[in-house]
Amino acid sequence: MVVTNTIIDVLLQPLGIYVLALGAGFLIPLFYRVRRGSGVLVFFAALAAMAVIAGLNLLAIINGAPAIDIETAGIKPPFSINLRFGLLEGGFVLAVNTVALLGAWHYLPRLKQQAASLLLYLILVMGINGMVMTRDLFNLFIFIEITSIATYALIGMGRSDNVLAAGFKYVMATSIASAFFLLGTIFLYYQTGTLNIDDIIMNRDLIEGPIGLIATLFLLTSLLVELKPYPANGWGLDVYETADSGIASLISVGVSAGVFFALYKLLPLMDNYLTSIALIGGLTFLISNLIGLKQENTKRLLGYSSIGQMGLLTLAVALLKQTDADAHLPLIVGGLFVNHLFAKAGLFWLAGIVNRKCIGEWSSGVKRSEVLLLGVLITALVGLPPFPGFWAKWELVMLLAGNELFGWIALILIGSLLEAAYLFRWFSYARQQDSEQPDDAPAEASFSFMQIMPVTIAALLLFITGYGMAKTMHVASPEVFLPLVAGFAMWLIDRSHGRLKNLPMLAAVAVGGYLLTNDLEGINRLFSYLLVGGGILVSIAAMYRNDNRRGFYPLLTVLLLSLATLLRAQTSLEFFFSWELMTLSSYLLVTLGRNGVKPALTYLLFSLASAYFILAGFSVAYGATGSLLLADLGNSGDSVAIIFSLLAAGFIIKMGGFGVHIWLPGAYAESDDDFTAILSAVVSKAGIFGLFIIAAHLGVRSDIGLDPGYVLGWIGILTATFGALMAVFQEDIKRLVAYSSMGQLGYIVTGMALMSHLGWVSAMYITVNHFLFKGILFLSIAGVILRTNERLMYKMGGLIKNMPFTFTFVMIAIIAMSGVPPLSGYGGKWMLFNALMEKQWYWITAFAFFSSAVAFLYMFRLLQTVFLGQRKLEHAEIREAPMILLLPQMVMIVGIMVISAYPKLLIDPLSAAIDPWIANTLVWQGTALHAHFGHWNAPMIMAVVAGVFMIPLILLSLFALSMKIQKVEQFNIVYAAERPRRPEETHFAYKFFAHYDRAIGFTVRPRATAFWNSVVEWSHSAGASLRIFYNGNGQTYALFVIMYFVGLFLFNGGLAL
Amino acid sequence: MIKRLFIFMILALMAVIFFNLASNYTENTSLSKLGHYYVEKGPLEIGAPNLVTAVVVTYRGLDTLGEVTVLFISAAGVGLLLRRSRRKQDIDSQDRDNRAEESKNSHKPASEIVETATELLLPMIILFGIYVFMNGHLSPGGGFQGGAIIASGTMFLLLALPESHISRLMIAITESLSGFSYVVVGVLGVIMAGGFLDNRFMDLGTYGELFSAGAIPLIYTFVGLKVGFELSAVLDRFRQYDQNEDTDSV
Amino acid sequence: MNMLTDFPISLIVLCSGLCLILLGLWGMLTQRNLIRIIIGFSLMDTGIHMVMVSIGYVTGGTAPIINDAVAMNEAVNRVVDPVPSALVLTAIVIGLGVTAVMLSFAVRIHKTRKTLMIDKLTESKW
Amino acid sequence: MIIEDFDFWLGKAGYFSLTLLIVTFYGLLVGAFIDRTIAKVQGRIGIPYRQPFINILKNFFKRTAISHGVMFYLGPVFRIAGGIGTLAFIPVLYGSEMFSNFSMAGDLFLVIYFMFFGQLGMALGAGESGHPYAAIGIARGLSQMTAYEVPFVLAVISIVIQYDTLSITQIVAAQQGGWQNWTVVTNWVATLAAMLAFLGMMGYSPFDIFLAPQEIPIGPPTEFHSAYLGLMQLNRALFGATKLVLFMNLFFGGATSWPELMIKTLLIYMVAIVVGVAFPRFRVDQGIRFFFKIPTLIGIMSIVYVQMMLVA
Amino acid sequence: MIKSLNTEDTLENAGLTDEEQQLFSNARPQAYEPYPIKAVEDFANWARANSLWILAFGTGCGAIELRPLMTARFDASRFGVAGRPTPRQSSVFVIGGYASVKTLKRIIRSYEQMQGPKFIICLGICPVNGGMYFDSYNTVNQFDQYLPVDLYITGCMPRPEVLVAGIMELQKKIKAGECNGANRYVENFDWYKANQKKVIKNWDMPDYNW
Repeated sequence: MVVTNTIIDVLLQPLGIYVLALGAGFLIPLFYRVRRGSGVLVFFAALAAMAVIAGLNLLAIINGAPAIDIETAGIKPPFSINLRFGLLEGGFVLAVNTVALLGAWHYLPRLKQQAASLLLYLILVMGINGMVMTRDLFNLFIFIEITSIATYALIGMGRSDNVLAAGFKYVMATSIASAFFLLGTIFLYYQTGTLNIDDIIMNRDLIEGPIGLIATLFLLTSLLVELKPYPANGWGLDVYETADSGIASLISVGVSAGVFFALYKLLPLMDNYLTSIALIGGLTFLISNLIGLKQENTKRLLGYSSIGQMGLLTLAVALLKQTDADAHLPLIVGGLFVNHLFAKAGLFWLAGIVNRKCIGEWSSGVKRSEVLLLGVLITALVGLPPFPGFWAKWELVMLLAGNELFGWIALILIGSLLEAAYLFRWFSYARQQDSEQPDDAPAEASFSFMQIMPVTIAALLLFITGYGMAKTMHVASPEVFLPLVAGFAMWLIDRSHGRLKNLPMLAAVAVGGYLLTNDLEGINRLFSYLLVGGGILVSIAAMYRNDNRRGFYPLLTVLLLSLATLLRAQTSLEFFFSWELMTLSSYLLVTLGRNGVKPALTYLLFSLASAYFILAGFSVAYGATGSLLLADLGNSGDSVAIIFSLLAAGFIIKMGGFGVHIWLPGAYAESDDDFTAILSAVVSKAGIFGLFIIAAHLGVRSDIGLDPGYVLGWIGILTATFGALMAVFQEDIKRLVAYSSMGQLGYIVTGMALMSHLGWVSAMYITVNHFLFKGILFLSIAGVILRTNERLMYKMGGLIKNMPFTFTFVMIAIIAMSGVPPLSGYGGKWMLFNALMEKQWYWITAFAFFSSAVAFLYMFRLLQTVFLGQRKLEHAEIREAPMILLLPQMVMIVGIMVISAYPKLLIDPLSAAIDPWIANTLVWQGTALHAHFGHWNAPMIMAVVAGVFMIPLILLSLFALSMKIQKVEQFNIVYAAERPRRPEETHFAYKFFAHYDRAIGFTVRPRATAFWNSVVEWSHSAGASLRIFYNGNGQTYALFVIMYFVGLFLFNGGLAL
Repeated sequence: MIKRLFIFMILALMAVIFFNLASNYTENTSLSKLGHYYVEKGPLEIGAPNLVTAVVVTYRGLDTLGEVTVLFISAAGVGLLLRRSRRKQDIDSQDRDNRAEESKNSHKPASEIVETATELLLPMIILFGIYVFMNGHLSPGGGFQGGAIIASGTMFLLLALPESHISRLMIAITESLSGFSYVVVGVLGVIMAGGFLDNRFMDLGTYGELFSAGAIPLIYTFVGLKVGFELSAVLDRFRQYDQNEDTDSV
Repeated sequence: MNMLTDFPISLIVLCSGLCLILLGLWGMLTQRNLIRIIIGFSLMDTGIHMVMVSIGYVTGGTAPIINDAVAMNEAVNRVVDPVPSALVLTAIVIGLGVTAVMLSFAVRIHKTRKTLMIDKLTESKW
Repeated sequence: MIIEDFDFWLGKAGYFSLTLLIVTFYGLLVGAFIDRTIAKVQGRIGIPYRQPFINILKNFFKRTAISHGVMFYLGPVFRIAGGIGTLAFIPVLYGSEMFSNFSMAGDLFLVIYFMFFGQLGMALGAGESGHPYAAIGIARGLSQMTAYEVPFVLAVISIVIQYDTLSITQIVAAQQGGWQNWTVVTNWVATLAAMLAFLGMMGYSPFDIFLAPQEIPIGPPTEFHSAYLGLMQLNRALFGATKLVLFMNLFFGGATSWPELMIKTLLIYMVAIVVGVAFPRFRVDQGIRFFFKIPTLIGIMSIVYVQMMLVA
Repeated sequence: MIKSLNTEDTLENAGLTDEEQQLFSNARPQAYEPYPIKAVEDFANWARANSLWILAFGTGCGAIELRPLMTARFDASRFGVAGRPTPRQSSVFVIGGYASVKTLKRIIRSYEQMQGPKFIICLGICPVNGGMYFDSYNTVNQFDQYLPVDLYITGCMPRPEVLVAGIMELQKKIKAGECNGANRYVENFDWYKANQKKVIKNWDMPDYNW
C-alpha cells in the first residue's frame, strides 16, 4: 500500500509526465497487438494524465508553492540532469498537453490505425514537455531530437501526395539545425566545463572570444531556425501545407512552443544578440504576414500565420529581455502563446475537418457551426477581444511604448493588420455560403459533433483564458464583459422565431444600457442617450423582417452594449476593448447583409487599421504619462501633438474620412437595411465620441495649438465636400446615403476640430441631428427596398403615391439634413459657420458652404428619382412600408420638429456638458442665440416660415376653388404632343447629374479606391517577390539555414574576428 | 553553376568560421569541472570503474533514457513510414503465391559456405554483444555498443540469408518490455534511492565485479536488448519494404 | 616548441571533424540524389562526433576507466574527460535514428515518385 | 413671446405685408421695364408696363387646372413662401425699424439658406409632375446653383470679415455716410465676385440653360399652369427683387428710402440684363466650369484682399 | 379642392391597352361657367384678351408667318402676345394652315392639354375647306369638325399684318365673352371625338388628353 502511494506520489510529480509517457509509449505496441482499443485507451490515459499532472502541479505553484526542481540520479546538479517546473514551465506544459490531448482527439481516426503512430504522438508530446522543463543543455538537445524524429515520422504518415517530399526537406533543414545545436553545446561545454544551463548562465563570463561567439551563435541559429524565421522556413511551410492537420497543428503550436521555450531559457546567454533576435522575429512576423496575403492554400496560409506568430513571440521575448521587463513575461508571452496555441491548433483541426485545399473553396458546403468556430478562432488569432491575444498585444504595445520603442509598435501593428487581412479574407470566403443549408441530418450531426468537439473546446479555452487574462489585468469588471454575456444569452435563443427575438434583445440592451450608463455624467451621458437610446429606437425597426436572421440579434446586442461600455471607459484599455468589440460585432453584422461579406472585409481592415492607430496613440500616451487613464491623456507633454494625430487618424478612419472612406459605401450599402440605419445613425457616433475624447483631453486641456486641429478641420471639410460630391453620382440608393453620411460626419469632424465652445456645440448638435435624419433616411430606404426589391434609384420612381408617409419622412429628413430653415439642420450649419468664422478658418467655411450646396443635388435626386417622377408599372401595387418601420421614424420626426422649434432644449444641455472643457460663450436673448457674428432665433424663424407659407397656400386655395382641378395620372404630361410609352422612358433618373459629372466629375474619379487598390496590389506583389525564396527545393532551404548562421555571425561582429 | 558558386562561397564563409574555432582552440590540459567531479567522485558514488558508463547510465541517465526513446521512435517511425498500405495488401493477397514464387526466383539462394559460416558466426556475435553490454560498467562498451553488435549479427543474417524470418512479435515484446522495465528501474530509483534513474537502489557490490555498480548491469541489459532488437527491427523493415518494392515492380 | 604542441592531437581530430562537417554540408547542398544527401548528412554527423571527442581530450589522458591501470587517486590527472565520450555515444545513436528515418523517407519517395532527385520534389512552394 | 408682444408683431406683420406688396409690385414693374429695355435693344416697343400684372391675373383667372398630386399642388406654395420668407428676413430699408422686417430672426446665413427653401419645394412639386424635362431642368438648375454659390459665398465671407458681422442691418449700417463707404468701393473685389455670381443667380442668359424654353420647355415649370403659374410668376418678380435688395444691402450701401432702393436695384438688375442681352447661352457644364474659374478666383482674392486691407 | 374622379361619367379610353389604362386619366372634361359676378368675368376676359400666350407649335406652312410676329416689325408683344413652349401655359393655339391627319393627332393632344379658357385661331384657307389640299388623302378639310375654332384668318398665306389684325379681333371677341370654344368642345365632346377618330385610325391615346 505504501509503495503504491509512493508510486502515485512519484507519478503525480512533474517527472510523472515522462514516466507515464515513456512507460505507456513502450507498452502501447503490446497493448495494441492484444487489442487495438486497449492501446488507444492507454494512449489517451497517458495523455490525459500528462495534462492532469501538469495542471495539478501548476495549480500548486499558482497557489504559492515554490517552483519544483527535479533532480535525477540522486546527484545534485550541475553534475546530473535536472528539470524545473516553475510557473512559466507549468503554463507551457499544461497548455501544450491540453492541446495535445485535444489534438489527439482530432487526430485519432488516423492515429489509431497504427500502434507506432500512437506511441510517436505520445512521445512527441513528451519531447515537447522535456524541452520546456529540462535544465540541461545536452538533454535539451535530446528532447529536441526526440521531438524532431517523432515529427518526421508522423509527417511521413500523411496521405497527401507531396508530404514525403516536404518531410524530407523538413528533415534536411532541421537536421542541420540540430547539428548546429550540438556543435554549440559542445563548444559551450568546452568553455564552461558544464552542461547545466543555470551553471552555464552563472559562468557566462567564461563564454568569450571567437569560440564563445560562434558557440552561442550556433545555439541561437539552431533554435531560431527551428522557429522558422524568414526566409529559412520554406521547409516548415511545405510541411504545414502537406502534412495531416493533426500533426501540422502539433508542429505549429507544440513543437514551436517547446523550441521557443528553449530559446527563452537560453536567452540569458544571448544578451548581446537580442537586437538580432528581435529583428529576425519582427521581420519574420511582418514578412510572413505579407506573403500570407497572396496565399490561397488553406494549410499553407495557416503555416504563414504560424510562422508569423512565432516571429511575434520571438520579437516579444527579445524586446522584453532587452527592456528588463521579465515581470511582464507571463502575461505577454504567455498570453500570445496561449492565444496562438489554441487558435492555431483549432484552425488546423478545422482545416482538417473541412478539408478544402484552397480558402476559396470554403465558400460552399461548410457547415454553420464550422464557420462559427472559424470566426472565433480567427478573431482570437488576430488579437481581437476578448481573447488572450488582445490583452497580450495591448500589454506588449504598452510596454514597448513605455520604453519608447515605437518602431517596433508600428511593425507589430502593421504585421497584425496584414495577418488580419488574409485571415479574415479566408473567413469571408467561409461566410459567403452559396446557399443557406438546412440543418444537418441528425446522424451526420452527431458525427460532426464528435469531430468538431476539440475545436469547440479550443475555442472555449480561448474564451476562458481571455477572461483569465482580463482578470489578471484588472479589467474583468462585469461591466466590461456585459456585452459579451448578453450577446451569449441572445445566442442561446438564436434559433427561435425571428421577430420575437427582437424584444429580448431590446430588453437586454435597455437594461444593460441602463446599468452601464446611468451613472454617467456630462457629455458621456448625452452620448449614452444617443448611442443606447438611439440604438434601441432604431433597432425596433429590425422587427420588420420576420425571417430567422441567425446571428443578427446576438451581435446587435453586443454592438449596442459595447457602445455603452465605450462610454463608461475610464482607461484607454477599457476604451480600446470596447472599441474593438464594437468593430468586431459591427463587422460580423455587416457580413450578414446580402452581399455583405466582401465589403465587410474592407470595413474590418480599415476598422482594424483605425483601431491600431488608436492603439498606437494610446501607447504613445502611456509612454509619455505612464498612466492608462483617459483623463491623463492631456498630461503627455511634448507628445500631445503626435498622440492627437494618431488617435484622430484612428477615429477619422473609423468615420470614413476623406481618402480612407472607401470602406464606407460598401459596408453601408451591403449590410442589412435596418442595420445600415444603426451603423450610420448610431455606430458612427462612436467615432465622434472618440474624437470628442481626444479633443477634450488633448485638444483643450493641453492647449496644443491650432495645427493638428486645423489639419483635422481640413480633413473634416474635405470629407464633407467629397462625400457630397460622390453621393451626387451614385445610382444605388444606399450608396448615395452612405456617401451622404460620410459627408455629414465631415462637418462634425470640422466642428470638433474647432476646439471652441460654439464649434463643439455645433458638432454635437449636428451629431444629434445626424442621428435623427440618417435614422429616418435609412429606415425609409429599408422600407422602400423591402417593397420594391430594388436598390438602383432609376429603377424606382413615383413611389410617393404608394408610400406617402415614407416620402414625407424622407422629405422632412432631407430638409433637416440640408440645413434649409426652419428645420434643425440650419441650426447646426449656422453654429458651425459662426464658429468657423470666429476661428477665422475662412477657406474651410467656403468649402463647407460649397459642400452643403452640393448636398442639395443628391438630396433632391433621392427624392426625385425614388418618390417623384414616373412610377414603374410593376410598382403600381406596392404598399406603404410596414408600421414597425415607420414607428421609429415618427419618433425621430417628432425629435426633429422639437429641436427645430426649440433648439434651446438641445443646446442648453450640450452647452452645459461642454462647459467643463471650454467656457460657455453662447449668449441667449430670449429665444435668440447670439454669436460674435450673427444671431439665430429659431422659434421666430419657425413662426415666420409658417406664416409666409400660409399666405400663398390660402391664395392658391382660394383660386383653386374657382377652378375645376382635375386629378390626373402619371402619363398625363406634356410630352411634345406625343404620349409617353413606358415609365422607364419618361423617368429621368439614370445618370441624373451627368452634366455635373462632365463639369467637375474629374474631382471625384475614384482615386482613393485606386490608391488603396494599388496599396493592395503593391503588398501582394511585395509578398510575391518576398516569397521567391520558397522555390520548393530542399537544398535551397538547407542553404538558407546555413546562411542564417553565417549572416548572424557576420551581423554580430564576425567580421571583426 | 552560379548556385554552386554561391554554395561554395557560403561554405567558404563557414570554413572561415571553423578556422576561427580551430585557431582559437587550445587543448585542455586539465579536466573540466564536470569531468573532474565525475573522475573524482564517480567510482565511489556509482561504483562503476568505467566512468563513461557511470556518466551515461547514472549521471546523465535521463539522456540515455531519451536516447533509447530516440531509437525506439525511429524504429517505430521507420516502421510507420515503410508500412504497406492496407488496401494494397488486399490486392496483393490474391496473387501472393504467384509473386512469392517469382520473388524466390529473383534471389539466388546463398551458397553453402555462407550458410554454414552464418550458423557458426551468428551465435558468437550475439554472445559477444551480450558480453559487451554486461560488462559495460567495467570495461569499454555498454548497452549501446552491445546492442549494436547484436544488430550487426542480424544484419549479417539478413545479408547472408535474405529469406530468413525474424519474428516481429518477439522483437515487439522484447522492445516494449525492456523499455518499460528501464522506466520502472528509473522509478525505483526515485522510490528507493536518491532520484530518477539512480542506480543505487541496488547494492553497489564490490568495486570492479560483474554484478556491482548497483543497477547498472540491469539497465545496460535492458538497453542492450532494446537497442539490439530495435536496430534489428529497423533493418528488417528496410529489407521487407525492399522486397515489397521488388514484388510490386515486377 | 615542437610540432606536437603546435598541433596537438586533439586539434588534428578537431580540424578533421570540421572538415568533415564542411564536406558533409557540401554534399547535402550540392548532391541532387537523396541517398547522397543522406550520405552527406552522415558525414557531417560523423564530423560533429569527431569534434565532440576532440573537445574532451586532455593532454596526455587515457580512457576514463578507473581500474588497475589507472589508480583512483591520480585518475584526475590521467584520464580524459568522460563527459564528451558519453555525449558522443548519445549523439551517434541519435544520428543513427535520423539517418534511418531519412532513408525510409528516401525509400518511400522513390516508391511513390519513382525518383530520387531532390529538385524534382518541388511541388509545394511559394 | 408672440402673445406678449402681440401689438408689436401685428405691426411687424402689417409693415411686412406692405413691404411685400411694394416689392412685388416693384418687381413686376421692373420686370416689364427690363422687358421693354430688351425690346428697345431689339428695335421693338415691347410689352406695356401692365403686361406682367395682366399675365398673372390671366393665370389666376384660368378656369381649369390639373393636379399631379399633393406635392405638385404645394410646390408653387413652397416656391413663393421661399420668396416671401427670404424677403422677410432681409431688412429692406436702413434706419427704418418697420421696414427691417423680421431680420432679427436671423442673419445673412439665414437668408442665404432660406433661398433654397423655395427652390427645394418647387423642385419637389415639379418632380411630382412626372415630367422628365422638369427633372432635367432641376438637375441643371441645382448644379449651376452649386457653382455660382461658390464665388458668392467667398464674397460674402469677404464682407463678413470686413464688417465683422453677419447681420445685414449692421452691414448696411457700416456702409452709410456716402458712396465711398459702399462695399463696391471698399471691397470691390468681393463685389465683382458677387456680381458674377449674381448673373447665375438671376438665371438670365448666358446662365439660363435650366429653363431652356425650346429644349426642355421651360424646364421645371413645364407642367405648371393656371394659378400655380400665377404664384410662380409672382414669386419670380418678388424673389428677383428680393435678391436685388439683398445685393443692394450687401454691396451698394443699402437704401434709406423706397426711391433709393428702386433706383439702386434697377441699376443692379441692369448688370444682369446687359450681360444677358449680349451673350448667348452656356451649356450647363460650361456654366459650371465658368463659375469655378474666374469668379471663384476673384472670390478667393477678395478674402485675401480684405485680410490685407484689415492688416493695413 | 381637387375634384375626385367622377366614376359614373368616365371615358372608355379604348385606344389604350389594359396595362396603360391606369396610367392615363379617364375623366371626362367638363365645361366651366362664367364667374357669377359679371364685372369679375369682364375683368377676367379683359385680362385673358391682353395676355394671349400662343403655343409654340407650328402645325403647317403658316407657322412661318408666326415668327415675324415677334420681331421688331410687327412686335406682337405690344398686345400681350407671347409664345409659350408648353400647352399647359398657353391660351391660344394657332393652326398654321393645313392640318394633316398625322399632325391633327398632335394638335388634338396639345389642345386638350391646354387649360381653359383656350382659343384656336385658324390661319389660311386650308383649315376652312382644305384649300389647295381639298382632295388630299391625308389632310382634313374642315378643321372645325375636329376642334372648335374661335377665329379664322383666311388667305394663302395671310401676311403677319393680317395675323395681327386677327389677334386684335380675337381680343375683341374675348372681351365680349364670345370665345367659348373650349366649352363647345366639351359640350359636343362625343361628336368631336367621333369625328377625330374617324380620320385618325391609330388612336393610341386616351380619349381626352388631360
